[in-house]
Amino acid sequence: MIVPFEHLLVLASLLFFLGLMAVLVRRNLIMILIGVEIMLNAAGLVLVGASALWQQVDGQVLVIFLMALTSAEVSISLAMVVYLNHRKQTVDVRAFNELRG
Amino acid sequence: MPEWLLITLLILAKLGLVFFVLLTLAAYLVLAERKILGRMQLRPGPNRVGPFGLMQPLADVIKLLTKEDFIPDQADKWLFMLAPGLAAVTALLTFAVVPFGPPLTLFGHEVPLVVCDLNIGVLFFLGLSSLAVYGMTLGGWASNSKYALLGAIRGLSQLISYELSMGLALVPVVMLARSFSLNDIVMAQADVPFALVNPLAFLIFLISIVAESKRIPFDLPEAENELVAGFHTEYSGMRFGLFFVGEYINLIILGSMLTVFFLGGWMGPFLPGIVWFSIKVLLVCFFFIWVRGTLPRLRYDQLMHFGWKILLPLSLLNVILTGAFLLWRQG
Amino acid sequence: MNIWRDIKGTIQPFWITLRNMFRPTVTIQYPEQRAEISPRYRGRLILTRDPDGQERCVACHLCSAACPVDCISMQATEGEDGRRYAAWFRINFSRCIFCGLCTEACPTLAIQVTGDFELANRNPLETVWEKEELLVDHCGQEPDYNFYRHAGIGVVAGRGENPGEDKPVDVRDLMP
Amino acid sequence: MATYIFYILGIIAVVATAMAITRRNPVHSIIYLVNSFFALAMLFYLLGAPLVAAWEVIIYAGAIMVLFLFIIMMLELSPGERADRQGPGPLQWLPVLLLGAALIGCTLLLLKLDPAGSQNIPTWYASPRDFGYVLFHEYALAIEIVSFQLLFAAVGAFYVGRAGGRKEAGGIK
Repeated sequence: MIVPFEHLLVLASLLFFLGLMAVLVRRNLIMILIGVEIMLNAAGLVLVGASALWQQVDGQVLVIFLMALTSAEVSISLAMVVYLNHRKQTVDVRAFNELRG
Repeated sequence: MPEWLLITLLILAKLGLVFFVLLTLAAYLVLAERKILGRMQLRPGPNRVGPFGLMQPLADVIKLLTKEDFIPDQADKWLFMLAPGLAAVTALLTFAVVPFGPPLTLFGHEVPLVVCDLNIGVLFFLGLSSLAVYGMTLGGWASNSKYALLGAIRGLSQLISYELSMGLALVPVVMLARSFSLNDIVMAQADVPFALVNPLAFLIFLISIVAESKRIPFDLPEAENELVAGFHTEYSGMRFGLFFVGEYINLIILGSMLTVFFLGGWMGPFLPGIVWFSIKVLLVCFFFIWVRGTLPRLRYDQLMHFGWKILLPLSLLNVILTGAFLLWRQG
Repeated sequence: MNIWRDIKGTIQPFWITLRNMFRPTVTIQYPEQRAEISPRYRGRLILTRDPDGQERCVACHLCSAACPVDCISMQATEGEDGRRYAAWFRINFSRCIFCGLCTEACPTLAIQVTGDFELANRNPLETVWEKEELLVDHCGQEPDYNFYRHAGIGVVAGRGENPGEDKPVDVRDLMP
Repeated sequence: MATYIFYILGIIAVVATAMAITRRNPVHSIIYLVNSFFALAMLFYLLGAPLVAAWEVIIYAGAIMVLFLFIIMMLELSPGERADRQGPGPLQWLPVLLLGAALIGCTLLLLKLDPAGSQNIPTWYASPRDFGYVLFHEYALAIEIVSFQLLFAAVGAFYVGRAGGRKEAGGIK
């Protein structure tokens, strides 16, 4: 026995909301992406905890898929950040407030 | 004596032994490198301090310790101070999973000659070698100097590029040994070392670890004639010394990894296991120095081209071939 | 095949470096062993003397003009007997490149090179050598040459008394 | 023992993440975040997932965060000149903090309703062999899909990088 599952869920939700706050409040594109990473990690924590709770490996398998998807997402989005920085010489989201690039 | 105390003491003893041997070996590897490089260039190398220059490492350490610890004005102070330690610690930690001998019997206990036999030892090694990037990168960035930054960016992209082929070269090894534990991998090579079973993986891993150790011909991060000293341009005194020691410890670690994964670890006839292991590691270290004395530095685009367009596809192909071979052998 | 050439070019140097490792070193252990320098070696500069023990230098500034790095400086003055000499003479050996152009420029063969090359010093100011340190008590490489015996100036001997020199012409003699 | 380690690691993770999202300098926040990922990796190990723990370190700390660091360094946000110099002030933080508190409160209420929440997590360990068996037998199709997605991502990243690089000579490789 380690801890009640509740406590793990509380920890994961704390991390998730910290990531959400980073996405909402920060204006730096890179920091927003970091917030997304934090949220994904919190989801992974829940999956691993559930996998331990029911003693099934499936949760861990999902975390591996999560990581693969995250690395794909990050490579694309960071390439986009570089592209946007080339256009406007800034990574502040307020500079990208129009649909025409 | 209670059981747990004995085990703790044994682990501490092994830790101390590994730490002491690694640091001494790193110091003398510097001397050996200068000596061997000197002989290759028809000069004797350092021979002033002590007989045959054997006290040279001590003199170097005293010099580094007494030098001024200089921090640039606009530098990011904390990261600047943190980075060399990070570089040295990540290098030292990796040795925790390296088995350097067959299990010994002490006080009626079977003591495995490895600090910690993790069942995911290969992944531990890969994880720490991917963390080794941080010491270099943060040091280069925090210096706030253009040469250091350029060296750090170069080193970063070089290390993450060659880590891929290094990891993929280890996949056939894991497939052949059917385990992530380094001890099991050594045990699986009792008959034939994997270097003979899978020479392509051996070659790829060898080239990748030369690139990982940031040494000639892949020493782009600290290319002296382009970038002054690369990422550690602004470092002096013992902080520079930590980078330096970390680099040589890293060399020993990579050498012992090559030994464990491909050269049969401590397996060998007649001599005790530790002796075989040391001989193999020192031979690999000599090979590193030999490479440094022989090959010129690559250009940066050649480095990236080689890593991504030759080494990576080759290692992927090797994984597929090994898998097919194993399936065919099973029938 | 290009790739075979590349592989051969990568492997072959290993053999060469390994072979070199077992050849004898060419290093000279300097303070204990001395390098045998060539007799025509151009090392530290000296100011030599005449066979009769007088200074050769006439402070003509030709050496200082010839010097590519401007490391020679001097102040000319003249003695009672009409003999020119340098009041002070200074060579900055931390700038000197040991090219030997000053010795070629010297009309009196006063400034000459020696085989000495041990000029290293902890204090940079001590690499500036004054006349007293530069001046030696011998004639250097030209033991017989005495400038004033060929110059036609009555310093060493009266005018016209040097070997191979005609008596001075009395211009009034030729008056019709 | 494991219980205490869980709480310590949890506190480390939350504090490090909180520090990470409040730093002005992106490099500092990345360092804190790597710290938080280490704590998470150890939590994974504690929960019987050694492989996931190793991959957390290798992929998140070793690759993704390094990629972030690389981009920050390539965009020349050196210690002297920072990207958002002023950073969000307390006025920007306040509504977000209130929102976060409300969301956490809702989560806690929901957890109270769920009977599964009060179950204890047993000490359990998934060996790499079991893990690999399930991964390559039951999720073989998913692996194919994910590998295709990685391929698309590689092509996409290459395309975006090339289009961005065309403006300047040389560009990003």
